[in-house]
Amino acid sequence: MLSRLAGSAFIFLILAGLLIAFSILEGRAFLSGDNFLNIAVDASELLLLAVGVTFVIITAGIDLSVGSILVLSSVIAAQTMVALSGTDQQVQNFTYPNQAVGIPVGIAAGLLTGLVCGFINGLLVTKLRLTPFIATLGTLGVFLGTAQILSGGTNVPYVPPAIQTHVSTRQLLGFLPVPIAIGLVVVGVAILALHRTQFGRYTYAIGSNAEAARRVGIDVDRHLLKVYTLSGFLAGLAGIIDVARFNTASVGAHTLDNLAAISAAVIGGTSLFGGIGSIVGSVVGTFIPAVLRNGFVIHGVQPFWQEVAIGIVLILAVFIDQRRRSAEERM
Amino acid sequence: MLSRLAGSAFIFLILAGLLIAFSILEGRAFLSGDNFLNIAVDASELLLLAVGVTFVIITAGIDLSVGSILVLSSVIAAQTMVALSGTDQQVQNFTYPNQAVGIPVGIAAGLLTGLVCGFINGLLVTKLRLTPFIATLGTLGVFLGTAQILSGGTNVPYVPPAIQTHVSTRQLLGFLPVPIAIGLVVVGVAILALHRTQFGRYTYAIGSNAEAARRVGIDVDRHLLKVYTLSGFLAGLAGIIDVARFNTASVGAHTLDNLAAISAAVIGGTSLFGGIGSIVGSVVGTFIPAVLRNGFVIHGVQPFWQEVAIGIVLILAVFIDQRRRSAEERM
Amino acid sequence: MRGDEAVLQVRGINKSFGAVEALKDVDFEVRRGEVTALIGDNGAGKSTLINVITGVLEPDSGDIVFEGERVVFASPHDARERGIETVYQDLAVAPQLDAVANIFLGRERRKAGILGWLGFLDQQRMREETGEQLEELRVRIPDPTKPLSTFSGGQRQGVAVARAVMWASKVVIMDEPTAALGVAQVGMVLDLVRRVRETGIPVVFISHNMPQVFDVADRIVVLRLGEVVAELDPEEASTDDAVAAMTGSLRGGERE
Amino acid sequence: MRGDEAVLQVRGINKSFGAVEALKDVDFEVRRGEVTALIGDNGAGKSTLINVITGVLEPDSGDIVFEGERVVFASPHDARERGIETVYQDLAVAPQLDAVANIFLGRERRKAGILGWLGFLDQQRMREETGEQLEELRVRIPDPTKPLSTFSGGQRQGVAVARAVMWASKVVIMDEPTAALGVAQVGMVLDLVRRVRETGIPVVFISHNMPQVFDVADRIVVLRLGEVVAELDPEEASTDDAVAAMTGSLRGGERE
Amino acid sequence: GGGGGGGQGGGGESYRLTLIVGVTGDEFYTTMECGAQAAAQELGAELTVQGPEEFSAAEQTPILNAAIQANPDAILIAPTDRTAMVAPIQSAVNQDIPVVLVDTTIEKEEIALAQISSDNVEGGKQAGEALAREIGEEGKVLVISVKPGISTTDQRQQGFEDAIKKYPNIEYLGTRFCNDDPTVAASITTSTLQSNPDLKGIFGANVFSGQGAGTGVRQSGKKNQVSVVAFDASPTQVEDLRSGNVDVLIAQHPNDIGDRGVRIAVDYLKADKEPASKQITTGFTTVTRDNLEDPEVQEYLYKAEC
Ligand SMILES: Nc1ncnc2c1ncn2[C@@H]1O[C@H](COP(=O)(O)OP(=O)(O)OP(=O)(O)O)[C@@H](O)[C@H]1O
Ligand SMILES: Nc1ncnc2c1ncn2[C@@H]1O[C@H](COP(=O)(O)OP(=O)(O)OP(=O)(O)O)[C@@H](O)[C@H]1O
Ligand SMILES: [Mg+2]
Ligand SMILES: [Mg+2]
Repeated sequence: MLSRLAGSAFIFLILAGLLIAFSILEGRAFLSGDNFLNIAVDASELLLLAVGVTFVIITAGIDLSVGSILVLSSVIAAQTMVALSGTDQQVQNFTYPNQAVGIPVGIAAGLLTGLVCGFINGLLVTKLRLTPFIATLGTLGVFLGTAQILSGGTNVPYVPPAIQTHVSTRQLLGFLPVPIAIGLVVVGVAILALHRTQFGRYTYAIGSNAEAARRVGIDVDRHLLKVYTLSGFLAGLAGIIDVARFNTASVGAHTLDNLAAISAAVIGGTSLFGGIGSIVGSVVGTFIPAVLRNGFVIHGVQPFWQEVAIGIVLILAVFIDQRRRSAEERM
Repeated sequence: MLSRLAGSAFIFLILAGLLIAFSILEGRAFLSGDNFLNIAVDASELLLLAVGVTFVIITAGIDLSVGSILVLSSVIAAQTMVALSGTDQQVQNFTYPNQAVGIPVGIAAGLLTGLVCGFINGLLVTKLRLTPFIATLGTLGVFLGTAQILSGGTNVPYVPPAIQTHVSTRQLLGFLPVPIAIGLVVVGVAILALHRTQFGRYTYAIGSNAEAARRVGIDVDRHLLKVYTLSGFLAGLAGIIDVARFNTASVGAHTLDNLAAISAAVIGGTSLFGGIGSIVGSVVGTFIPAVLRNGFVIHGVQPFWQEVAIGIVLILAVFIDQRRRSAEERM
Repeated sequence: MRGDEAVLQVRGINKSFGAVEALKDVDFEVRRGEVTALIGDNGAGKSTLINVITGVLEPDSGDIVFEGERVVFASPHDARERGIETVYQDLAVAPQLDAVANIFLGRERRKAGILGWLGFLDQQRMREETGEQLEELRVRIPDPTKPLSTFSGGQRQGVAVARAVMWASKVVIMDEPTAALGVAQVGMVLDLVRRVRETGIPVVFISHNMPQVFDVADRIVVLRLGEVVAELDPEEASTDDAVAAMTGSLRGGERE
Repeated sequence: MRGDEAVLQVRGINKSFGAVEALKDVDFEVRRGEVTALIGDNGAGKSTLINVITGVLEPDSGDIVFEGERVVFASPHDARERGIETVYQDLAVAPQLDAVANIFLGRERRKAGILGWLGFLDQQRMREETGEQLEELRVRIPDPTKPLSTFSGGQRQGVAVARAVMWASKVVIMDEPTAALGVAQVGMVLDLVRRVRETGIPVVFISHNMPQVFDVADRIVVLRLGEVVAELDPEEASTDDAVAAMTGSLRGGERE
Repeated sequence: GGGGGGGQGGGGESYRLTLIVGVTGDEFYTTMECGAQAAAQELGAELTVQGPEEFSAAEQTPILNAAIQANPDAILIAPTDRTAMVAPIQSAVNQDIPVVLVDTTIEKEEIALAQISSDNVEGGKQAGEALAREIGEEGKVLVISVKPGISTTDQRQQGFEDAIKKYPNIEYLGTRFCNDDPTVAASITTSTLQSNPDLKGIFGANVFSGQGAGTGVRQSGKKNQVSVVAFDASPTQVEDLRSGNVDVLIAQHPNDIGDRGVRIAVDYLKADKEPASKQITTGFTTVTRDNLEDPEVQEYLYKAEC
């Protein structure tokens, strides 16, 4: 377990290298608190998805539906907020007499939606014994379709702006935007849960050898149910952040979030075959592409060249990390 | 190996069931040669991708870059055709004095592009020892970015329409559109290659136990190189069909083709953990969503509901197939 | 301590895999303070019987009686709860986890207080207890905090044996625990089996090695093609009798 | 046929895994028509030595001389090309493939003519040859066209042994080929080893079972903690000598 | 703000402008980019173009944030959502970077220096009118769009629906979504022609929707029966128009939008001159085979390269 941490510490160094390179190249434009806060806020949703998906992948599963869960949760949260914060007339005039009720209930509804969606994924995987790929591919369509039906296919309008000012723009302690604070808390809890608790231990054990886990008496199905539910819940939380940041629920977006979240985990060293992975790795795996994109935009790299450059840097980063890892194993 | 074929024969029955259901529901609107030919033409590109990806997945690999290879191949094919078929002036007036040279050379260039891209993937996987997910995630960006740079991000104009009339609209034997003919040939060859030749045997062996394959003296790296090259080549071929069907290279499209192709393979029973899979399964896995989409449109199902319905049918189809499979194993 | 008191009995067990009848009407019992050897040719059904007893497989028919009470083990969890521990033939270890984690898998020690309630592991304590246990069993492994995937086959087997002995309170079942072990390690395992018996806990011992079986067993049950064909007393019967019973060339002793 | 002619020699082999020195300056040779037993405690380095000889692992230093010629086996393919066949301890079989496919893996029979040139397999012929081979070796398996994942451990081992014997033309190496086998099957494998020796092909036989070793070996090489500590003549030495050499409690015989 | 290479100073200075499009690799935006580049070159400004891979606020926001960080003298942006992009654009304005909205707009449009937009509802209306004309004001029509939740195509769809409501004999079959994949658009077309063999018209709400619709119609051999109206007028679309795969193109004026956006920004930077009108709506040109060669139509056809 120690070597695993050492491994993720190394990919951390690669990220640090990128940060230093861009800082030298771009100076204050890149190397500024503001910029880092922006990068972190922008990556916060993906970060939550990546954390959830990391647990799933360590059990040798996969969750393709996180983007759809995010969208469905944000639609339900937004619609609940709109419905409860005032009459139709009132909200269309941007007055929200009941928003003190509407916003918290909306948030709760969104989180609950994520939880339920994840639970459904878990049921499909454990009760119907579907391969996780198929189960979550199916629910990807079902959840997104449901979100489109509920919203009529358009972004949800008239969301009380208070959620933006209270959640997304609000800065804790005078500097820490709430999405980052949420991300920090989730990452902290996830690190503890994965590396220090029985929950994490079972997650690794199931991914390493599910039959062995069953034979030592672990209730594998129950644990998987929890893991998929967790992934759904975090996607729901990301949906709330999405509503708060953009003051609407974006039905058309987030199609590529599943691949992005899985990529973050894999870049961070999580094995798609299960049993291996870390939260720190996934955090770094989330930020490597985010930092690259930010740095390239600041540097003024053409978008098409960015695609090429990000692809190459990704390959190099993981290559270096892997070499380092196998060198460590040889020691 | 027999039981494997029996397994894919069963998912075939599910597809047949869908066809019968829609035929009863919709009558001649669904059950017509024309409709089936249209479904097949529309699915032909994805079919080629799915066949290539099936080989890759059976080796316990994955290829996320097929959509990008398709686009890059089609851009290079189209640009070569335009460049060689006449002067700038001529092609902009839609006259193509040299198209007898331009079109075949363009096709060759496109196929070669696919081949080279696949080869690069193979090199990354075998020489740099990158996990296939990361290698092809990286090249996904590199190939697509290259296509965008080459084309300036727009569809390639002035492609000689002769490619459309000769390849896409042309009907062999008076009824068989060329894309379907290509699909049939590729599927036929792939079935033989996977189930009857040494190439296929090695593909299964590597996915089943790569170390064992190495120990019995199989040159695992060389074989993987071939498999990724094959997948790239088939994506290139799909790119040619794309150019022929649309008379242009569509740079912005095909972003979701990788997931669609992998899904087709997995629906058809191919295991993401390697060693298990069949071409027939992937063919069926390509057509189940295609038929569903076609049938639902004909039936007039609302688009949002379609997403939901396709997700549910997918889950049910694979569930039934799996139950059947494990029942067979128990026999 | 040894006695006729049956701790575990199975009666009339049948189990088929498709056309293969792996177990045919098998009766088998485990008695307090006794080492019962289960022997038989490859494919005789030994592991299948173990899997049925420990809840890994559901029998097609038949009963299990544990401490006088009819039980149904729906999963290995149930059997483990009752104090039945098993060294499976395929070891059932998680190769990516280290020895400490494997030994405590499903039985993790948690921290005291609120942290424990939240599921926090007491890694320190587990490491210590593992060290003690391995010491006591004289199982030598390179480093208990390295993943098992870096261990040799014999070393993994040592971990699996240590786990079973550590947790068993009622019955220990060992499916070929010595298959990959060196001479010295085999001696230690046989020693261990005897020490477990001393505490009154019965042991089911599966092996293809007749000297080992005769060395340690109080009673030998012979399976052949899914049927119990003989029960031998090691004091009276010879290795040849056992082999004859296993291969069917001769009836080595009448069934009870 | 037996003689002093060395078919394969390794000299001064060293191999470390990080801090673990698995092989220390090992000399070892395999002679024409001889069965050489390689014994040693768990973790002594037996499998590592085999892996070095067969090109699975690259030694840190040392030479391999095959048929009088210095060779470097960059991969198991090279060793196999030279006629060296191995039963690996972990079997090295593909569980999703059937017995026929596993036995012919890397050596597939192709159809005659153009089809063969295209890589088409002659499945019919491979099935027949497998049947004959298994018959001859008296290895019993349920159905050679079922995937190996449905076989018991002993049955898989039978397939691996059959494969090695079928293809070897120069040397057969068997790393614990009898570990999971029943009494009857062990007899067959030992018999097989003798028959291979009859044809002049030398066999390297690894086992923890001393009776088996003494039964079949012409020469016994003892590894301890990565070093060759003794070479014994089974006619002269006793089991106790061998155990003493393995465990280091006594020098059982001086090195050549 | 305004630091870097900017300053409100003299004429010789080169202003750094950033254009952030709605999605990269889209013909419409590429053409807008051409217009903007040409104007920038003429005015001696330096223009960098950026954009997200997906038309969504979540993807565009990080790019805008990074662009702000590079501290350009002005930003031109095609916001991907009316509501969602308000806050990110506000933060640019807060740092004294003037923002010109191009193509699309936001709820608080007053924070921008100007907005030059295509009225997509109006464009959809023109498409509806054109299709009605093509099919003789009667028969079944279908819309193929990208996917739900994209403001531009949603508005075109809405305008189209408004327009055809006026024709009692036109039966509207609804909208289908192709995920911006011409292959899917083609299969939607062929399937619909199975269930509605008497389909008369299709409106493809963007490039790939139109391209796929044309291909699907041709594949079904119903080129003469079904009219296809498509949005945008890229070279390949013009080809499709010529060859009869498509019958009408609704050309926006992206070149214009880009050109004017840059001019407004540079004027403001140079002379602190706000535009005469903060709201500029650019029009549409309906292109048919008949008017294709007219010079005033030719001017609005998109260019593949600048
Ligand atoms: N999951 C399974 N599916 C199909 N057949 C099985 C399965 N498990 C066991 N069998 C068959 O049941 C029979 C009994 O197998 P079992 O593993 O119990 O034998 P065993 O006595 O433990 O043999 P060994 O000494 O080789 O371990 C064998 O013929 C085996 O092939
Ligand atoms: N891949 C590896 N990585 C790290 N250490 C290894 C590796 N392979 C072997 N070792 C170590 O090298 C030593 C020799 O191992 P080896 O497998 O050769 O022993 P062996 O004599 O075959 O033992 P056994 O009888 O248990 O099979 C052991 O200490 C083992 O832990
Ligand atoms: Mg067994
Ligand atoms: Mg060994």
